[in-house]
Amino acid sequence: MSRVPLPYSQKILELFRNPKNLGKLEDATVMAMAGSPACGDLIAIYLKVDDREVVEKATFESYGCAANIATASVLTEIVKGKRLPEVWRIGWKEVAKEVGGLPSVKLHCGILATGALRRAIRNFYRKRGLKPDWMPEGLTLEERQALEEEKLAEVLSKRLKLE
Amino acid sequence: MSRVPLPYSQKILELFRNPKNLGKLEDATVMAMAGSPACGDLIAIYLKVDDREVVEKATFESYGCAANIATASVLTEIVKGKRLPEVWRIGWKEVAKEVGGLPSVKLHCGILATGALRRAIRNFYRKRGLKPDWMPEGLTLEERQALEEEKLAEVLSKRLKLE
Amino acid sequence: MNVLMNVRELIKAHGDIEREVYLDFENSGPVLPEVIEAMLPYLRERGYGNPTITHKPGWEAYEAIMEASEEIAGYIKASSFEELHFTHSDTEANNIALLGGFSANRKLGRRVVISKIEPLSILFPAQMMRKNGVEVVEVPVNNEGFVLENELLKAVDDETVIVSIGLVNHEIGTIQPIKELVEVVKERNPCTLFHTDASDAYGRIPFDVRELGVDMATLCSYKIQGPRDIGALYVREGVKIDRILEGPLGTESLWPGLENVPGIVGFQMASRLAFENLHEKARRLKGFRDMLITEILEKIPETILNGPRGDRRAPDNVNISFLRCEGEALTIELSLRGVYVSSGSACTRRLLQPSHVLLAIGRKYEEAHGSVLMKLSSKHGFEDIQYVLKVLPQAVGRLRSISPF
Amino acid sequence: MNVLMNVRELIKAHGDIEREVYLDFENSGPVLPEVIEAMLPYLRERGYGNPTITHKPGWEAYEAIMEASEEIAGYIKASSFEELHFTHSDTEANNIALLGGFSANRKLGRRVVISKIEPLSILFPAQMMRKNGVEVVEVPVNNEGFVLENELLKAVDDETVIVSIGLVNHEIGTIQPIKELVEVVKERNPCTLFHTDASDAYGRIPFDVRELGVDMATLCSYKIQGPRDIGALYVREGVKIDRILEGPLGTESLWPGLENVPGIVGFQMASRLAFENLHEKARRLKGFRDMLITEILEKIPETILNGPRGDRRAPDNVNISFLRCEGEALTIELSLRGVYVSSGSACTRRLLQPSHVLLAIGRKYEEAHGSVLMKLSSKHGFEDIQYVLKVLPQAVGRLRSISPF
Ligand SMILES: Cc1ncc(COP(=O)(O)O)c(C=O)c1O
Ligand SMILES: Cc1ncc(COP(=O)(O)O)c(C=O)c1O
Repeated sequence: MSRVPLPYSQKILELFRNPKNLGKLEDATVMAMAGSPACGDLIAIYLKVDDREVVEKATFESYGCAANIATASVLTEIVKGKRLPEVWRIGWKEVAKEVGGLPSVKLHCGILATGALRRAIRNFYRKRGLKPDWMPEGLTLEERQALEEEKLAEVLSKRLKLE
Repeated sequence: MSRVPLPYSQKILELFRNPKNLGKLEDATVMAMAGSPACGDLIAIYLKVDDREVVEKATFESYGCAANIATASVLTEIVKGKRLPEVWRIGWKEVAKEVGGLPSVKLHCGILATGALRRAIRNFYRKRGLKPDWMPEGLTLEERQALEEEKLAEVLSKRLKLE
Repeated sequence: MNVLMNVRELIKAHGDIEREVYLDFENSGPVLPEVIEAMLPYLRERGYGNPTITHKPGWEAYEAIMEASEEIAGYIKASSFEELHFTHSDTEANNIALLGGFSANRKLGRRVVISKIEPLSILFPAQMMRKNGVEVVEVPVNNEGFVLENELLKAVDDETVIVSIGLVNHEIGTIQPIKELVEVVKERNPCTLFHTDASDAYGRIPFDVRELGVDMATLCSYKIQGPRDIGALYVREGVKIDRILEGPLGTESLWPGLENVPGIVGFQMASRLAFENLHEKARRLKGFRDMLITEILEKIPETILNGPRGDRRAPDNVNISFLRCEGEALTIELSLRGVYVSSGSACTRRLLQPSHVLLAIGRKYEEAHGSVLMKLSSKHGFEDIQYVLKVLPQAVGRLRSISPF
Repeated sequence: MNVLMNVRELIKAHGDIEREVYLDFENSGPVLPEVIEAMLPYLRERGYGNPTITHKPGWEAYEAIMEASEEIAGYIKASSFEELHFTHSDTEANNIALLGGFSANRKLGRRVVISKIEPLSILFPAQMMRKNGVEVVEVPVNNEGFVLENELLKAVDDETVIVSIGLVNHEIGTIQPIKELVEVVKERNPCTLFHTDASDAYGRIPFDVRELGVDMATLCSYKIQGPRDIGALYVREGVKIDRILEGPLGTESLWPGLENVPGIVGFQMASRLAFENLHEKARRLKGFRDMLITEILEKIPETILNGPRGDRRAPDNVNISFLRCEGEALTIELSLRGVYVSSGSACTRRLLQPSHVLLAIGRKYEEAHGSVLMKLSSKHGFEDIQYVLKVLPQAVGRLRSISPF
């Protein structure tokens, strides 16, 4: 008997209207996307990382709902000045808390932003041919969630075409 | 898909408020009842019949709903001055028409009054040991209906006691 | 249309009436002015959106629904607003409790137990279930309408999915000791769900769903002079219920479709008014109730009170059988004098049988046919009661003077 | 309650808005002042009785219901008021038509045929029936939403009990040639019942149930700015339908319980207003509709019209996909500017999938996610349209500027 939508918090609306760190980052060290237009949610995360693996700057672009935009905005704030191993440990729960709670049907938006961030970090190390020992081999919950969503949209799209 | 109650006609309400020929007829030649308290409808018809078998006067008493009272009132009006063979022929349809139509759930009330009337006529001839050829042996629709209603109430009452 | 002409003439025939006293709150009633005031903004300009849509008029609707849930949940001491589900009516809430409750929990068994004096919105769905193979047991009551506990105990078995017994009987006002009955049932079978139709209790006597221990409870708006077409079903957290209809889901998950926000807001206000000084109003109602009962039984011969007396009777309920008086005729006779009541007669009910409640407490058919139900509102005053007491003997007297027995 | 605080903040965040233009008549809307006026006496002092009880307030209720039945039956050219049955909503009417219609006629077979673009109040009950063993066939439509007649012909077999196809599609405004479709169906199987959800047609385009040849038709009140929680099901004389719920019967036999008299009276008045100068109002609406469509498609790049153009489209319906714009974000963006619309995006619908209607006419997922539905009312003026055209490019522009693609 799930009640349908818990409405957005004030903070989500505020960040939806005035997101921070918006736009492409021209001098980004690395970027990653999660979601797809077919999902209705697509997020791009850009990171500028310095030599000591500290995030100097993070920005994002989003095609998605207010929750998607707000969580991305919060995430790009949180990571600034942090070292990548620390950034990696930011989970979707923390992000959700930071925006004042997410309606349950919107949790996946919070997860998507975190998924994109982790992908960016993986890209960073992969480009450098590194495999830090604190980074798990297998995909984390957040990355799997992003992947599942992308796959679902693909499957649904294909099924549509077949009919 | 039966629609429930058609409301009473103006005429029924008028006759319910001011019924004609109400009360016991002290010098009645014959009387009869139909229905029962258990049915929620009981009607008594009194007839004063002269030597030529003409109804000089008819009155009624009723324990029942407005339709019951109104049809009895109309019936006692119609029969006045008519000879019994003619009175016998008055069917429930005629009575129903005379009161401006009866809601379908109330048809049995019109039938009950006519049933009581026919019973009174039968009583009249039975008392005199007569069997007029125009009078059917078997019970007419109206009389059967009255009987059925009485039986039903009896059966239901008994069932109630058994439980 | 013939029907329309008839009904217009019937209304006209009432002419100018000295006083009007409406006593049929069992079957509906006017909406209180404060309730209409509360509803108007939501009809006109506020919260007119669909609460599931993300725009201002939708959020306003959402706000209104949540506020009402929270307030109403509070009056019955529910643990959370999430336990309260609005429905279109008490009839619908009762149907959902039985049909949806059974369907979601059918693996618990195949039996449903109700009392013999439940309203038709319980009795008829139960009979429909019986046709579909569910075992339905109707537990008898004593001559005051109290459920026989030993019979209840016999009726509940390992296969009993739901028991439904009303908190206050709608016709004879019996206040059932639900807490005890719940204990009897749960001791016999802890899995059995207990539903109570609290339509006639809500806003008239205080109750606490957690203290009673019920799993589901039906609430009604129109019986406390709120708008029609709104009711609620309390469902204890964790209890599963299936929907009966399907369609787009709103914020309410038991019933698909657009929420009736003005109705919900009206229900909320009617509840607030009902629970204001509840005890004081109940005391006053009981005074009028007992005045009516005592005077009628004293002044009009051949009368019988139906249902219990005193604190075990709902404060607003007067139900008396007038022998040698057919109930429908009496309602009309009284209507023409401005007093509006209903009756358990077969004729008013448009069923072939008189009130099953009165038969269940041992009334004979002729006693049931002559019954009159009056439900008081806290808006009634001393003059209203006096007027009823003046008019009733006239009406009864007229009809008895016509009767052949 | 956290939820309540959130929603209050959301409402407050709107601040003072230059102008408010409500365009979400698909999902609800404010009740017209004349309708509220008509309802008020029935809330306050008239017809507050139960129409099945024999007293004045009951007879007044009865009169009101009969008058409304007669008037509304007239607007759709039903043969008699007895063919019109009030329900609590269009959702309920659709459920009764499918579930109750199937159950009463199950000896005719085991198949139900609907189109791929029916509303959820048809689609979901049909899916529920499928789970219960009924064969449900969904007939495809072309890229304007017109049902493919050859596919319909293939779908209907000797075992088909009901076909349900909407007269005007709720999302993309396609006016289905129902008369032709009825002929196709009845020629194939004369016993098959044809139901049409006319919720989006009633009061917007004229239709005649006898000319269409349908057996059942759903009407809706809130979509013509009447009260919520009232709808109607037209059922041609002779067609049998089972009730889904049980309880005390009122004057209406499809649904038990107390009739919502104020709601019925409001629905009657809303219908009267809608049918007054229907043609003239439709012409004006089409003007605004086409102005919106033309200007949006011209001025905003990467936009697609959903549904047909011209006379085959409902006069009040504008549905456009904005690529690179997610629909829920757009409804909020527009709400903050005082323009209230809905979207077929998965996010607004709170389902995992975007609008099944848009997918059925061949829109890609990303096109469906970016769709916006606007439904005009005859109360809208030129300034409203201009305001929408001013605000929409700003909102779309802002969101596109955020998008990564
Ligand atoms: C006196 C009385 N009691 C009860 C009812 C209805 O009872 P139930 O709730 O069992 O339908 C009516 C309805 O007509 C009535 O008039
Ligand atoms: C744009 C749009 N279309 C349609 C619907 C509902 O469609 P249905 O009638 O299929 O439930 C909604 C509801 O949220 C909507 O926002």
